[in-house]
Amino acid sequence: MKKLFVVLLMGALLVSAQGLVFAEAVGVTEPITITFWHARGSTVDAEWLANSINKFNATNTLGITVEGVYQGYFSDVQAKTLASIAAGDPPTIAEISCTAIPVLATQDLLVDLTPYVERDGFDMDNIVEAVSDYIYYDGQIITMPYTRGTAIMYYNKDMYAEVGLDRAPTTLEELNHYAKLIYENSDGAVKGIGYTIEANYYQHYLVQSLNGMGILDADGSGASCLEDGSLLQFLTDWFEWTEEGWCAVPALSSASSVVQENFNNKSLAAFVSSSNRATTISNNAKANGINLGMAFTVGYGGYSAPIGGGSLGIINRGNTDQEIAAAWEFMKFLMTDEQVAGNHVATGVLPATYSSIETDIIQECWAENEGYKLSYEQLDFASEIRFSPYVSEWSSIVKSAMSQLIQGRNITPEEVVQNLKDEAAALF
Amino acid sequence: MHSKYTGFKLRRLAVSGISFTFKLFMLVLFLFPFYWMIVTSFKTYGGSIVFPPTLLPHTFTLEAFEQVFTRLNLWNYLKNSVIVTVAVIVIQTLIGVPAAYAFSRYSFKGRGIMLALVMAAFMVPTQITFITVYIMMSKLRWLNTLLPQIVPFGASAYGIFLLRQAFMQVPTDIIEAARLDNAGEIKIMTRIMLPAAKSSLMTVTLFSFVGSWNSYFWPLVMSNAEKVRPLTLAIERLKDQDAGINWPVIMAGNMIMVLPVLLIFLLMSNKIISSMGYRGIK
Amino acid sequence: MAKIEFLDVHKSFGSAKVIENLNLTLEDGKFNVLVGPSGCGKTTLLRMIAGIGPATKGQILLDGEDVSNIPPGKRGVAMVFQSYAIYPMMTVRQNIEFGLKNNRVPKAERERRISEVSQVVGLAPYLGRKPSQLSGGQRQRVALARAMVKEPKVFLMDEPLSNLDAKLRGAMRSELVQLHKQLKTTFVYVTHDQVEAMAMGDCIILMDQGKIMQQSDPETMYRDPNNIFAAQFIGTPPTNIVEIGSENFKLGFRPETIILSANAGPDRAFTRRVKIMTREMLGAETFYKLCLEDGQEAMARLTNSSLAEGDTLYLQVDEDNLYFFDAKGNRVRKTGSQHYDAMVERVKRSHES
Amino acid sequence: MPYVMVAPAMTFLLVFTFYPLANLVYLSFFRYNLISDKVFIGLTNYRNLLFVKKDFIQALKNTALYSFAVVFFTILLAILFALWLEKDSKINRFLQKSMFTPYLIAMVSTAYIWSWMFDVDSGLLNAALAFVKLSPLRWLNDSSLAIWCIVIVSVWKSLGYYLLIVLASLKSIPSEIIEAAELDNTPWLRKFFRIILPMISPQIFFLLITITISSFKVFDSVRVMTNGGPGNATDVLVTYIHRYAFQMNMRVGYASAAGSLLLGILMILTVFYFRFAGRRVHYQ
Repeated sequence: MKKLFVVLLMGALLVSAQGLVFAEAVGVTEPITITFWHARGSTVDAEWLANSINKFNATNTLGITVEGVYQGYFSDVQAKTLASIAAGDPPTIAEISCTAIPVLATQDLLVDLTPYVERDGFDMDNIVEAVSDYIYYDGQIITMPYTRGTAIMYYNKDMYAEVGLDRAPTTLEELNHYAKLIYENSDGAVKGIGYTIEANYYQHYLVQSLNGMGILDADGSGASCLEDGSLLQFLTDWFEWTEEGWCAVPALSSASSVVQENFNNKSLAAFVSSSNRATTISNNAKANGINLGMAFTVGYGGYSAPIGGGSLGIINRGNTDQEIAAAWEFMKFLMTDEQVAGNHVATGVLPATYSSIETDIIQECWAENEGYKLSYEQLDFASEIRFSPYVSEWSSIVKSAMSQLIQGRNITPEEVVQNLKDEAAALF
Repeated sequence: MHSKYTGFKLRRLAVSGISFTFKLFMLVLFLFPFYWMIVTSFKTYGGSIVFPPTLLPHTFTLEAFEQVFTRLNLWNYLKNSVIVTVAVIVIQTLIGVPAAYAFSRYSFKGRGIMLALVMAAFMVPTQITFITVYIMMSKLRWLNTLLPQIVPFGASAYGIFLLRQAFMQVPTDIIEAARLDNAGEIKIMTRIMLPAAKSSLMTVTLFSFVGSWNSYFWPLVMSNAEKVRPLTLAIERLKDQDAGINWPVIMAGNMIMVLPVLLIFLLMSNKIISSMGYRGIK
Repeated sequence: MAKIEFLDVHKSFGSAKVIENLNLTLEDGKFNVLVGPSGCGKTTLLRMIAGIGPATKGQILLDGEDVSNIPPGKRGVAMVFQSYAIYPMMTVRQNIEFGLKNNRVPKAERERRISEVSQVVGLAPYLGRKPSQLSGGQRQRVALARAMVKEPKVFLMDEPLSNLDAKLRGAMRSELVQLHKQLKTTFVYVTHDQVEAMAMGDCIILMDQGKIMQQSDPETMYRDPNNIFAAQFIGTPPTNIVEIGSENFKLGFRPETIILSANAGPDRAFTRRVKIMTREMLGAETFYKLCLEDGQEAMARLTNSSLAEGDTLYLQVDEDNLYFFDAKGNRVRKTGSQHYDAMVERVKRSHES
Repeated sequence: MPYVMVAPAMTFLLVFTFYPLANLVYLSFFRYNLISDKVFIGLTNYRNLLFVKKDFIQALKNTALYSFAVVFFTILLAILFALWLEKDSKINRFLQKSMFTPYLIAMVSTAYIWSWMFDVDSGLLNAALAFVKLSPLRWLNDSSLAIWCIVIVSVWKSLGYYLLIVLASLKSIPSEIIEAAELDNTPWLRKFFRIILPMISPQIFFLLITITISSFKVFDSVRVMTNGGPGNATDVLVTYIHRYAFQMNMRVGYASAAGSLLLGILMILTVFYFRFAGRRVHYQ
């Protein structure tokens, strides 16, 4: 099925003829300014990125100046980028989420980096395999991993120890059992576990541990989780957990920060969040005197984890060869060991190259803080949502449906699944 | 008969007492949120999430304001808000006044249709037209400039309509007297019509001001770069996605945005209130 | 049927005192006319009776009962407003019926009264119309009918004819007088028009600056004014007031009592040489503006139209037609004043000197 | 001469209001995402909106509920407050000013302030509930309460302005009419329904139209306070159109169809008002 899909897409591209233009790698010949749109808004992220950009601007010998523009969440970057491409005035390079890459790639909006990779002898094999899925499309190299992350379980070690678990849970069943205990022991003051709603991320891996696929099929053009009962089971369970009280109902806006707030004021014992927030979360935990544990995320019957986050892509429309070449230089800079390792240590995003892992920066960090190492190790069994042009819209629909059930609480899981079936029929 | 009405005054007294208490309650209801914004902005983050909340900051701090200024290039947003607002007011006046004058004082072919168009435009929300205006702006490559926030508002249907009403109230005799005194059209407009329509003009200006300064939806859609975004979009930037919502910082940002409007209102409240009321009568 | 009494009534709007310490009795069943220049407080008095502009201090008695704390709708008064104040959204019938409904008058009774009243004022064919479809005179009748139908103890009217054209006004005037004769209730009628007041009132209350200047029947008001204000307010042209040398009193005489002749008759009380300044021929009568030798002016109203501008003649007035006023403007009458004869003497001599 | 004077205004209106409107309707028949080529698909977008997808109907229902509630409560309260504050006194003037203040403030600011007060964990309203020993509410997180929270904020923000308009219209009633009613011994309620309300009906009618139209345009408060959630419990037409036009792969054609439907609704409402409500309005 997947192959057929790719063939169809290729056909479409051939017909449109734009896919036939192969860019040649050029060199930057004169001073140039390029814009970089990103979603790195949190304090540590912004600080690290500002350092990166300043360093690149100061050290590159080609006269390239990068101007970083924070555009909000990943969804905002996606929307603004698409809109600006249509407007003919896009950024040169952007941090694009995994859900957005297929949307841009299938419309042939990303520069094929192959000529540059070949020209500069960039070692593609150095890229960590687990985060290389979204690099290739249709035989081209379209992105470089930048802020890839996986979901991690953050938990309050002391609280779990109090109810008799002196290690992290290894299955969902175990996690739930202890979460319940914590809740009951505190007379309902402390919730055992909390999730935010990230349909293509945390919830995806929970469904995946049931049906091996998650919320979207392997070929990216269907959602059999609706039919095989896995989504219904997960939704019923989740609703039940929140009903019983030990699983926190996510807040409507800024859910992720509310979850952390609750964790920090000790009314929540554990939550699942991106490894990309590891630094922020560790700092806050330390400040609040919390014995923070980081652990593999668990699904039904064992470990299960998603991969997500963002990659760097260069926009091919509305940019000159010079701008594209300059963006490639910047991209290459961000892929240097020092930058990759620094990015990982400073913020928690996954290290994307094997060589960066060998650096002292990372090795020292890992020796001190096993949580960062653990996020990398989790990649062994983590998986990404399928590369599909539907992923963006579908996950938005699923997210809204989950919100209706878990936050709105005025609908049954069966109704949610039925509604999703209708939506799926309209979408796929 | 007599005793029947002795309660008349007593009852009135009781009613006015209850009425007064309720008025105080309403004052709190409408002013307290502003107070809350101000107080929160002077609290520390820790002080802001204490439950139950305190009516005064435990420790009075300007930390939140410092954060606003370090995290945002506030002058950029402020500058954009000011430029857009001033430009919109000026252009709307320059375009609206002659149109309203022509509609009120001349009869010409197509006047009826044009007036109907103005009325229709008054009913059409920008929240519908934004998609296609966006496409237009993108084709003009204006999205990295302030123009999309200014130019589409060049003509205010509402302003034209209101000014026309005001101009029509000016007695024809005065205009004819001015013509006999050999005054040109421009002189009639600026020396007779505008002073006569001062109250309406003020209302229109105030609405333009409030509309542009407070506009959120339009710049959200029509800006692609930070350098063209107004204050209304700045507050969003004060939310840290990853850490908790720092309400003092958000309220501090909010205060900076609200303050100019509140100041203008405090200085001119009587005029503003009476010109608003005037609008209602028409 | 009601007698209306004002006892020590004060009224102020903010800091402006409009009426101070006013005492007044309006007799039962009379057509009372409150007349005076605008701002004299006549409408204020009317609104006090109605209860829609209560007195600041003092009592108002209706048939001896203090009504100060009785709401307007329960005083048994009806009012016709200058602007008519008919309800624009109601038909003529609804307008007339509204007050009756509020007072819970049974339906049959309402029907009877409405048809009766609409017959009287001639509105029967228009009962279904909206006020906007009526002429000014018809609206006025609606206002009247609305007041009449309530069968009030007191009828209050605030310049009800001022918005009508001259011809209609004349007709309505006599209709109102007739109406009063039929109803025999107390009417209180406010006007600034002295002609209207004279033509309609049984009892005229002349006011100025919140004070009652004179209260009397029209005849007395005209023939026997209490003060310069009354003498000058009533009558057209107003009473002439002249000063006599350096005397501390003033002399008044109505323009129609003037005798103009080439030779001064010997036995007239007041004689002056005058020159005709202007002449206004009005048909039956002619107004002459006269200039006395000492520069004072007087108006004469004569049937003789043969005199011409520039003529120099003798102005004479009989003693009976002279009014004497003291320095404050109050009338000095023959009875009750020992100075009267001396004043007449001084006037007679003033010409010879 | 008059043509020269109206030409700039008419040009602006044609270019930025009427051409975009026509274009909007045109685009609604296409599959188009700004980048791709336009593909004519007839009424498919409309079919998807109305019969296939459930979210548009939900957004429509939310908008209708919101608009109805805002129109009803704003007008009701504006009239009640106007009657109550009609007398010209210092405290009344001050109260009018205070109530008007929120109208001048950006909806974004207002929404942030109220979000903060609605905050479940450390918000003022839950603190107040706790103070009177009531259990806290989930406010914006509660799917049945959230839309009412947004209604409250909207009414709170604009009540003062509409109050001023109603006050002015009350003052334009000739005082004699009210006095005549008093002399007619009219009970309070009847005086209001038979005299005052008909007299101010043109202004109320005007408010009805403007508030309805502005309610259908609601966006800022929803975006800041709930972003349409929980689920799509507070999703309204404009957030819906915005989402499809600028997220969701920029489905401009689809969003245009939604916009065209919104336009249609506004037109029908306006005509309805003028036809039916207009008949009952008293014009002097």
